[in-house]
Amino acid sequence: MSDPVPFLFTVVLLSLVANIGISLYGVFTRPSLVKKFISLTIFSDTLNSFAIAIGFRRVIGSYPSAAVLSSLPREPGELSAFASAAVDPLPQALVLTAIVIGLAVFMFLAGLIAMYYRHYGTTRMV
Amino acid sequence: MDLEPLVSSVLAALIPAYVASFLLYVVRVVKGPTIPDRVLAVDALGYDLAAFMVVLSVFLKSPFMVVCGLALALWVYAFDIYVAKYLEAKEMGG
Amino acid sequence: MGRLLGYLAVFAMTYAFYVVFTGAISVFSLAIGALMSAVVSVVVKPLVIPGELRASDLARLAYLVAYYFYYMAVAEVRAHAKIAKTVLSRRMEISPAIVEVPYYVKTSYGMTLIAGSITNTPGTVVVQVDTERRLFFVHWLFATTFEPGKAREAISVDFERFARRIFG
Amino acid sequence: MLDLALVVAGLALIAVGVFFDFVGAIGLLRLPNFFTRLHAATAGAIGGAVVPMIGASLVALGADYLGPARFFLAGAAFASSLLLMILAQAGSHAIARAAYLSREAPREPILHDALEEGGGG
Amino acid sequence: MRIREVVIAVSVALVVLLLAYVIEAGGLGPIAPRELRELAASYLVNAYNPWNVTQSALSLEAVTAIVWDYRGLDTFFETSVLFASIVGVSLVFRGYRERLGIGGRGLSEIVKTSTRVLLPLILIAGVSVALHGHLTPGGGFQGGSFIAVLLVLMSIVFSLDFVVERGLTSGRLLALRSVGLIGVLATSVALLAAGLALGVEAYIFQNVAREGSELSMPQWLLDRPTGGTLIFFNMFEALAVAAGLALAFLVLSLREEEVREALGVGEWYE
Amino acid sequence: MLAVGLLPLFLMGAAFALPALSLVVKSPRFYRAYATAVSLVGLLIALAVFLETRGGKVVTYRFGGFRAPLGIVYAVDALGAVLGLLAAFVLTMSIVYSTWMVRSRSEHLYYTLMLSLGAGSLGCLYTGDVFNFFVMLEVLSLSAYALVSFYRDNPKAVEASIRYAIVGIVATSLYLLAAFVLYGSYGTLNMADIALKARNPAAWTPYSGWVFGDVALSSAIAIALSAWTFTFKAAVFPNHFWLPDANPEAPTPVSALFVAVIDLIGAYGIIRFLYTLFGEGSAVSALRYDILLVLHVLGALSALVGALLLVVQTDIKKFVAYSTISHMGLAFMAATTGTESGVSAAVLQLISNSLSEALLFYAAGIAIVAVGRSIEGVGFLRRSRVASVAFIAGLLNLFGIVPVFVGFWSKLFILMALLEVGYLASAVVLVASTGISGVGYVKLIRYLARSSPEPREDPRLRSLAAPAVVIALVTSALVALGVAIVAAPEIVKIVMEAGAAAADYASYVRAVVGW
Amino acid sequence: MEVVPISIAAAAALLSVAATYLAVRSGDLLAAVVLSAVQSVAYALIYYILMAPDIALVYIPVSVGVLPAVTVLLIKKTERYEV
Repeated sequence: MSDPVPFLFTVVLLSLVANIGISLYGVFTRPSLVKKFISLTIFSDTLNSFAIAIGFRRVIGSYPSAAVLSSLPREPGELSAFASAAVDPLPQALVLTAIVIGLAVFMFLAGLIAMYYRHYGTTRMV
Repeated sequence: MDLEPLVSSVLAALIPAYVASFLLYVVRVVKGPTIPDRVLAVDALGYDLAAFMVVLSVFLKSPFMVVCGLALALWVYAFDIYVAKYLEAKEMGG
Repeated sequence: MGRLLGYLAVFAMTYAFYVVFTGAISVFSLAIGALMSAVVSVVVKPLVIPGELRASDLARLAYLVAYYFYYMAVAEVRAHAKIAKTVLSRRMEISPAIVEVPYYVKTSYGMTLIAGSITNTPGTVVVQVDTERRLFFVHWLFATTFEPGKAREAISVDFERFARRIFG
Repeated sequence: MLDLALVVAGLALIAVGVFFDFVGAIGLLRLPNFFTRLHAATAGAIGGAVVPMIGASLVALGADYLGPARFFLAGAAFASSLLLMILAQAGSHAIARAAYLSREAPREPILHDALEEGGGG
Repeated sequence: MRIREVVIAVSVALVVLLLAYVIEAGGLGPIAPRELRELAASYLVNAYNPWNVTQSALSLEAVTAIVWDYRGLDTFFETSVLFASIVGVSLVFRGYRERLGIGGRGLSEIVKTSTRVLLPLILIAGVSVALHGHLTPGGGFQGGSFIAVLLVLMSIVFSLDFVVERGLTSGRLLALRSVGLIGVLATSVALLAAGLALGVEAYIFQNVAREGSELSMPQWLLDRPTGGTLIFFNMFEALAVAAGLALAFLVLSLREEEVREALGVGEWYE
Repeated sequence: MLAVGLLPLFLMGAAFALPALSLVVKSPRFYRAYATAVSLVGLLIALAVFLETRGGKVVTYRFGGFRAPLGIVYAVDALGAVLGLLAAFVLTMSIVYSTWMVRSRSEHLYYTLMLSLGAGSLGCLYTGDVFNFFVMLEVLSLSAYALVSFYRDNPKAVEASIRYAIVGIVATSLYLLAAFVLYGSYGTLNMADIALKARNPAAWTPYSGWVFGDVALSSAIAIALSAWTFTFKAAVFPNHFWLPDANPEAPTPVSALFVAVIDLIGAYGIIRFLYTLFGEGSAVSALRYDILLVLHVLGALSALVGALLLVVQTDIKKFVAYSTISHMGLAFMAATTGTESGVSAAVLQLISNSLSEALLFYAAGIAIVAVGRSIEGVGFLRRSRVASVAFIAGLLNLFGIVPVFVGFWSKLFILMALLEVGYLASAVVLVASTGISGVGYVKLIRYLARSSPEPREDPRLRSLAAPAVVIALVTSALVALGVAIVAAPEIVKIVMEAGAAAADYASYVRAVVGW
Repeated sequence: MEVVPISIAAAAALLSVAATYLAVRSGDLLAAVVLSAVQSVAYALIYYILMAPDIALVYIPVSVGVLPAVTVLLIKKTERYEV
């Protein structure tokens, strides 16, 4: 095998896909609401990691850089050099949004679960 | 003297050792047997991973990434405190 | 005056940390940092330094730097060597025990400095602290004595000397 | 020349950090109970994390190929190491105390338990 | 229930296999490609581009530029999801009042003192991450969540009583959060309002001069670019997020006595 | 056009301000007046947007002044505008109704969530960006979860909210995954850009360039994932369970929003994805008919299941929920015929369904306040002439055999659309579900004729002005629409325009990315 | 050059699968929280290696700082063992 990077990257992607499966299984089969909660957080994190993996790219000769200019550019040529070495910033921006949204939803869900326990005295829900 | 190859090659040799020790930490997380044991292992794993991130940012030549290490160290500590409070107190707000 | 000094101390600590943390070399960063450190120090001063502060207190903080070097160069090296030797030896010779270690500093910062130093050297961990009787309960991996006085000799006497100079 | 010295010293510190990572990990696996493992974890945190952070900061100061942002790296790494000194001890103490008070973790083997006898609250 | 579990397992496995197939067959493009999507390249080139200001956000950091400028609308509504969630939490726990004197000693003295020392350091780190959002990685949400976790940590280390006594009541947090949110809103329509007042064309979420609109936010502060609206967005977002998350956690961690007081106080059904 | 961009932002900004105002003003009257005023302004803006889109125009607004794939663009065609007007109307009606019905110590939080729900639904209908659609969907969903648990002292409300939330989070996350997959292969998130490149994979647009991966494969999986989300939102057969669970526990005006607005978003998403984005001649055209067929069968099943379960309900709110499921199934059947007339019929069905189900809730709400949720309680409505007339009108409209109501025409159009493509079995399903649900409607009318249990004392019953106004307005809207179809075919043109706009990807693309 | 970081990412991904599996299977919810923290840390490392510092910076506070706090709080308020 001449180039191991695609293989290793496939391992990353497939592990994430496996995580999607495991956590979804946890959401739908475990009876405890808290366990469902934990599984849901893992599920949404995994989707986000998936998007980040989509945005990765390789650069010939070195490792790609983050989508941050390290100093003020003095000529337009520096910008195209930057664009040819940096990873895709758009999935990162999307994932940032998605993480915050997930956090918001989970905060609210936690409040609901606490209230559920006060009413029923258990966290089981079939 | 050119420093870049020196740094890169030494770090490339050290990084697998780091990863190996992380895997050993994870063995303790999985084995338990008690919650404090697991938390302790996560704790050590988190701190070392923070240091590892700092080292990686030298290795990958991307200085801005170093902040992640600080963040990880801080919030692993917070995680510690949460579990400690859980074990110790009657209520989390108490 | 004492209160103002307290604010100044918090501001100095915050701003120093900020400058080191951001590696600030631009005027923009330095200016924003100064402004924000001022805001932060005003907000948190009552929590960080509840009482008043004298000018001589600030001078004593210089010892903290000296202590840092002593601690990293001597105490940590000694403790790390010992734990490494034990862990990597075939049969680990350990004698774990929880011993009482008295301390005599008065401020909570001094107490925390000692306790932190004890915990941060592998081989000793503060498990519980009794602030009324001024006792640490230290889990000691290589216990040689169970007597409080002697344990203090073995564990914390060096740290305490510095702590008394720094925080009183 | 100074650059080279800084880089070599930094790399040496990083190597020491790797060694203590191993010590911490093996100690965490081999030692018999939670309270003894605490010491191994401390070795992992101080020797394995604070020391390489200082090392990385030295390397960054010396390695001028990183550009002007290396001061950022060096400063942040050093600041992280300072913070870690505070965090590690507080975290270890908190979890040890919680484990002791909640009786979650077994204390044996232990030769002498002053806390049990002295009855510290 | 066995059948249900089997059905679930099979359908989950199907989804997983489908996804794996799409990845392997190149549905998302080649794995770990060498070239970049053209849109990403446009963002990277335009994020800081003083030679083409009408397409640029003037931010050194491309992610912050996308988050708050190119896709500012998304982020605005993301903030409002967080807002709705906090409103929802306080709706579920409505009628509560934080009370003092229920007790709680917090953790040990050593942890308390260490946290006291950490307090200004983490705060300034959070502020720095937020305000350098357009220069280095970070931004309003990152900085705000630093501060929020600090507040959470305080309420756990020192106990809720201590925090509330020092003035971190839910009323104040609500006010702080409102200031942040209204700041975000005001920043997003600032140039539109200016445009309407001056009678010229302007856009919602406008940052600097765009095609058809000459209005622009201040672009430089001392020797660094401010990214126009970005620095304001980051500042207000940090405030809103820190106060909002802390408020939600405060409400969630109310002690049982306090919650029971709020429950069953004769709200009308139906 | 500025109004398009401003509308969701305006509603959300008003929601931001309400908790802040609550620190200053403590009067519930003020909150009610504030929410009503805000929603009325929103309704006016939606009306302006609707008028602007007449004649097949696509109105766009570029946020931040960026061109299409670079920034987010709102693109409103006739379909989005009609449904947006409908959503804004029902939202306003529900808020006015709430000023009478909802009494709580935290009314400002209630109205805040109502306004953010409105902002979310209008944003969904107006947006021209796949990811922005997800964000708006989350705004909508989170407000909905919170509103279901509004009566948190009722254990069932909390349980229903948790069930709804857990499955809802999974559903919206799958849509998120679909958006990521679309970005991965198309390299763009703009709907118009995707629509163009799905038809013509060789197309090049400024900023986003060419497609990146295997378009056909990723489009197929994106459709599969998002269809799951949309059928969930629209409460279509295998994912219908949340509606009868969540709906009865929510406050009545919120239930009206559930059946009238959230369902609408699901159906809109399906139409938008399967006609505008991946319509005829697109990358998935080989698979498209299979997908349409599956959704068609699901719609038919849901029409039958809803109608069958409706008959046996004894809870008025569940009754209306199942009736919604049945009628949404019909709308799905029409929307998945693959023809423009089918989509037009679906739009008309959505309008008729939303208005009349909401009307049933508004009318029954009075009985629910007085007697309770039992189906026998509707007898109470005889005491209010407006309510009883409106209730009968709503039922007849849903039954759909009286030509004065729009419900008749929508079912007729659906039947014609089904026959046009030769789906005879589906036509039979339509007739059968109408017949079965008719049994239930007749049963309800008979309960209306009987006397109800003794009403309880409730201060709200002293003045019924607000609900009467709402009910009268919605009823007259229903009747006016029905009469207008007979008298002035103009109204049919609006619906036809909406259906045509859904399939007319070319002018959509031209308006947004200028291809 | 790029093999080293990517293989670390692969190791972290495999680790996260193990952690997720154990977290979902574990009957002790507190242990599940700890294991999901391991998963979070592994993801943070993946984000780091895939050059997403912004995401790492936002993910770590959210997923190691806030969500475990909320979950531990929930477990404290409800029950620790899944029946």
